[in-house]
Amino acid sequence: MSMKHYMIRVILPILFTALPAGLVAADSVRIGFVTTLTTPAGVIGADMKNSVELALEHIGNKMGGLDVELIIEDDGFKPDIGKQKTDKLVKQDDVHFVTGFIWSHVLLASRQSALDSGKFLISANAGPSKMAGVLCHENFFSTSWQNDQTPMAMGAYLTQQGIESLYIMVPNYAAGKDMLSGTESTFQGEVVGRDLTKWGADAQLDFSAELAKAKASGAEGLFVFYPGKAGGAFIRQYQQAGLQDVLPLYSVFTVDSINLPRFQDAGMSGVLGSKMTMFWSPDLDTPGNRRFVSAYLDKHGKYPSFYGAQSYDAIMLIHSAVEAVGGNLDDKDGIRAALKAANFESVRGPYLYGNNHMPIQNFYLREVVEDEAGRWTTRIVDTVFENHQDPYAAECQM
Amino acid sequence: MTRPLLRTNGLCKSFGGIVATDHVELDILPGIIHAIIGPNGAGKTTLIAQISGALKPDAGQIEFNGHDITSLSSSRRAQLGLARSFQVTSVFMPMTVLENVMLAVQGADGHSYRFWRPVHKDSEMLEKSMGYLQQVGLADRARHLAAEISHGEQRQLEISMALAMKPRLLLLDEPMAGMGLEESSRMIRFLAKLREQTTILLIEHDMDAVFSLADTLSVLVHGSVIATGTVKNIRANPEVQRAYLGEEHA
Amino acid sequence: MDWSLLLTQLMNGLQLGLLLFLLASGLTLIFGIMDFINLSHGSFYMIGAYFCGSIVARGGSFLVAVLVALVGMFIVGALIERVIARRLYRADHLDHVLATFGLILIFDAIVHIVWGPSGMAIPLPAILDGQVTLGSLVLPTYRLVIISGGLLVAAILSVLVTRSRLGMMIRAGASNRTMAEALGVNIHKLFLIVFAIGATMSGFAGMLIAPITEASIGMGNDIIIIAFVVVIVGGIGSIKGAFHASILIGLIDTLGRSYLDDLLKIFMSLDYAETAAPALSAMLVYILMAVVLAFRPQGLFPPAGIRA
Amino acid sequence: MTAWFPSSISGRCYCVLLVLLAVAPWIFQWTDQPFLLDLLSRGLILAIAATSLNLIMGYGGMVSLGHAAFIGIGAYCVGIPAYYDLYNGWFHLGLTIVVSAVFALLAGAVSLRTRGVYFIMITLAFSQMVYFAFVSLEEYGGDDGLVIYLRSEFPDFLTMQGPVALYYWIFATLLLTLFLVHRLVRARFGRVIAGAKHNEQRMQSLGFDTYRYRLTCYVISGVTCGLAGMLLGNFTGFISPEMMSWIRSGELIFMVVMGGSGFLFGPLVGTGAFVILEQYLPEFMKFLNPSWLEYWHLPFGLLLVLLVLFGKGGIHGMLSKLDSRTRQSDR
Repeated sequence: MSMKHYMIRVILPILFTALPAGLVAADSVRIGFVTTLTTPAGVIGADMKNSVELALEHIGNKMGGLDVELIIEDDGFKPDIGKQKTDKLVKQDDVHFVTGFIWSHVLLASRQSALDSGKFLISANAGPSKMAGVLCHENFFSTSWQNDQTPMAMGAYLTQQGIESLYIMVPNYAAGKDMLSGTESTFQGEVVGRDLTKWGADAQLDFSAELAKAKASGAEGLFVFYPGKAGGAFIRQYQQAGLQDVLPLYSVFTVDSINLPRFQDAGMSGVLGSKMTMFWSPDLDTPGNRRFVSAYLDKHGKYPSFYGAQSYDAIMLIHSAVEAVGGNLDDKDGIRAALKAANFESVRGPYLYGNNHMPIQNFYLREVVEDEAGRWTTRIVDTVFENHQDPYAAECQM
Repeated sequence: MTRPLLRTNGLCKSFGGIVATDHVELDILPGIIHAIIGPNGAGKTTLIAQISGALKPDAGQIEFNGHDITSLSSSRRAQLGLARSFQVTSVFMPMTVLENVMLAVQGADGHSYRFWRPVHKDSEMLEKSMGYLQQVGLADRARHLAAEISHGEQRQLEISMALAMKPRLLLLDEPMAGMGLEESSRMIRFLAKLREQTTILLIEHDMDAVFSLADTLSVLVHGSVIATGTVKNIRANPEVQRAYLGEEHA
Repeated sequence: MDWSLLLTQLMNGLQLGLLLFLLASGLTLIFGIMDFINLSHGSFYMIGAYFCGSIVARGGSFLVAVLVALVGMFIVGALIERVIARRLYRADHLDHVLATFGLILIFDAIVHIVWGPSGMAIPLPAILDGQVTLGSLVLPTYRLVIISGGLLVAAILSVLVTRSRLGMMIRAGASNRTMAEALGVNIHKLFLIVFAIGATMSGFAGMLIAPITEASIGMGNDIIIIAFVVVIVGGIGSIKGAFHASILIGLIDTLGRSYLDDLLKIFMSLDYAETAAPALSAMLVYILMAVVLAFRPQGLFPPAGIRA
Repeated sequence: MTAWFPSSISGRCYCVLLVLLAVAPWIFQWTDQPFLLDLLSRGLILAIAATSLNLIMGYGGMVSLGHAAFIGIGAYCVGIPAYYDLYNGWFHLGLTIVVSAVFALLAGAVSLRTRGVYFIMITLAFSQMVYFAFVSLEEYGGDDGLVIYLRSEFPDFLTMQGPVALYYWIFATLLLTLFLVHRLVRARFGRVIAGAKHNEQRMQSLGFDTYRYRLTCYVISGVTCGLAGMLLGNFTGFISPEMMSWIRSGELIFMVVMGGSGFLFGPLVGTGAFVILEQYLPEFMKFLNPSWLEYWHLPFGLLLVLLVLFGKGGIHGMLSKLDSRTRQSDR
């Protein structure tokens, strides 16, 4: 942003004498990206930001012949700030697409601001079930998944394997409960115990009590969902409690490319061989994914996470739509139809959008392994679901 | 015989192992100045605190005007007509002198659940408050912050606040503490006049003041009252001389 | 009832309690002696963890890392006292809250800049990473290390406070600052030492916990509120109170998490109990504090000389 | 002695400020800056909450680290009825007032047995309890929060629909709150509260049952803050427990202190400064260097520390220094 731009867009509005927003140049595609850059969750935002920037490099920062202007905003992990940033993107920067969003509550709070003003809203992670169901909208798309799908895949896999008893630990918040119910809906053995641990501002990171209970329960497997820094804390304690031999670990969204390098640095070998389900893996053999992962590895020296993969896809999806209308951003119907077609090289391979604009996609079983270069990563061992659609699609009146 | 305005009955209070008040029986008759004297640590302030309600006694009763007030809070007692001044000056420093007295007038008026009318537009209250300030000779200081006036003036303010409560019994805890000679004698003259308005229970170290003001004297030693009587009686009491005056003047 | 499980949970509660004590003891002294509310006390917890982690990452052994980091924490604490905290003692509590919240933001941002956003896992030497079997009880070795480390510091602190000259000054300062000054205690020096010791202990707690939970930005902000609860429940300025309250709250929190759902299932439906139990167990410590404050506002073990 | 048409510089500033706020929607419409109206709306809602906190904290010496709980309660009083398709605004308003008053009465009755730092901690405890209670209420979204599809419905002449109408609701509520506080602190009731802040024992000896007065004050403040929450629920169209975490209560304290605790316009000015910093400091960092965006907490924290060390009395205090004629009548 040049000094002049800065004057026009930042300082002058403060002085209440700004130029009308309509004067902002119309010859660029403006994309607003809302994520979390501060607070401990900033690590996720950083990975998403890296991936978005990579995507823009790959398309030469052009869409349909127009320059792309990316505006990144920090929601600070707070729903009302997320809404405020979205308002700013929509009303002041007059972006064409709003994307990003790690957290359900931030997306729910920002949803109306983006959609009411006729913008396209593309979630690169958050997927509250309401927005796949009753709150679905013609201009809302997702490049992620529904919370239930991944644990449902896990439950199905465990049933396939003949596991008869399972102990479940999840944090006590909406997503945690989704993971719990998702697993239980497809797992046909007995759930011998479940713990909902404290989450939020002073989340519980000491799981010794629960692990002791899990061990005492005599279950054949332990299913957990601990996103973010809780994941590291959990794995370490799982290992220290010496459970890897007696209570095999099955997880969702707990072990990822963000924390695996740290686990490796800390020698937490207990995580090697643990299994999880996911719609994607760095080793997934699709043209889009090969390009994304190898470029990311070259540039940042580590594997991208699924947050990054989804963010990369979000930009690529927008790219495909803008290309399809030849850069005519006023052709909303054309853009919408092109988005819905999802005609681009997704990192997950080709996929379809359901009526609710959630991807219909495969779910894989992945395992933590060491790659040829000695880096810990995940590798696909099996496909659990093929072209799986989320269970809320039926609730969507679209 | 006149009924006492205040009567304490077997009042006891101890802190840890230290007995501060030991079965104190006290009758304060209306219309007089009753002084309590005693060496340092005799338990005078503790006694005042129990009478005013700031401290709960361990045992015993306090009767005020024929009613048992032992279990009442200090604010209830104040509403019944028991006003006090503090040993350590405790006027409201960030407020003006006038505002200080106005608070006391408000207190005497009963409840203050009046949310709308600004007090500084309440001319009746302003007049009343100025009246009390005139009485103690602080009228010209009315608009000054309490923190700005001299220590002696603050003591006077303290008393005028107590008076604004229209008390039946005024508890004065060392009103002359920290005052200069001239200020003290002005205060003595003032208190002497007050006798016509209200009953006073006075705690004071300044013996000249006590002897010139008090109608009745009680001597407190180690938490118990060893003698009560007129100034003349007490001066002549050998036990008092031994226990108290001897110590003090040795 | 599974007795070995209960025993394990008791050990876990004890461990949490001891960690809380390491934080709360410094907090309560700083609070009691300087009358200073330090919200950023939890930042020392974070910095300690990162110091220790960095040294281990450069090939130091865990033990050496802890020792070096402890010295580092003392210096950081002393520095913060000299540069910022000292200027704030005379301000009111409101200003303390404001300024130390600002400090939290600053510390978090500095850690973000220096160590990046992704946190840091700290490997343990193999000897500490295993588990010990005591009869039917299997415990992670490192848990025992934390417990013994915490108890050791508690013991040292109690000897320091009750036996040494410094301890005498600390006690005098905690119960009556003016009197301590009158006794010829060099208040400035005392404040500096107390603050630095507090920072060191907070950092030590961070070093102990980091191999379990990883070092992460803002890790201290999660625990500082509970540490304040400990200080209040124990009585401001009281080391003994902080100790008892820490253990109490550690046990209540751990046992609440483990057994509250079973307890609730006795008199409500399963679904209801599973929803209510986590909420209630999260509230337990706050309920405890509210009850203590309502009935014993000066805390359970106020330091001698403070009368309510 | 009133602050409404003052002769002082700071007083005039505030008068101009209020006039500007009154015409702000026109200015923004004219300059085509709809986002600034959103920003201002949120700022004024927080200013109402901060003003309510100022009543107990600045005037009454009761520092609450749990005031955000009332914002949450007010917002859920819109959100939960809306969840059941009840959009009647009068019902929302009534419910907000009743629920905030009851919670303030219960929490206050216990909390006001303590003073000073103990009061800070016990108010924190109560707000944490409310926080965890709403986190566990899965029916109403739990941690994910609750979407409020439609705004509270009022008769046409009082409608909240549309950004400008909502803005004037907020502005009117703010004016009412400011006026209420202005009258309250100068009335007999307010004098008792002020007296109890400085010396509670003395007030008792003057016959005031200070506990009851403080409790009344706490309830008034709680209800006012609840109203701010009701407006926030309508403004955001969303409510989650995160909005009542202790950090949010802390932010309210900062707004009051930043502007000038115990001054009528302090919270308004402080909230303005806070919201502007929160929105434009990241922008500014991004402008300096695009990769510095994530470090904007650093200058923000520095500002807070410097404010405490050198900015006694907050922004109002600095304004007052300009103003040699300011007497302490604007207390």
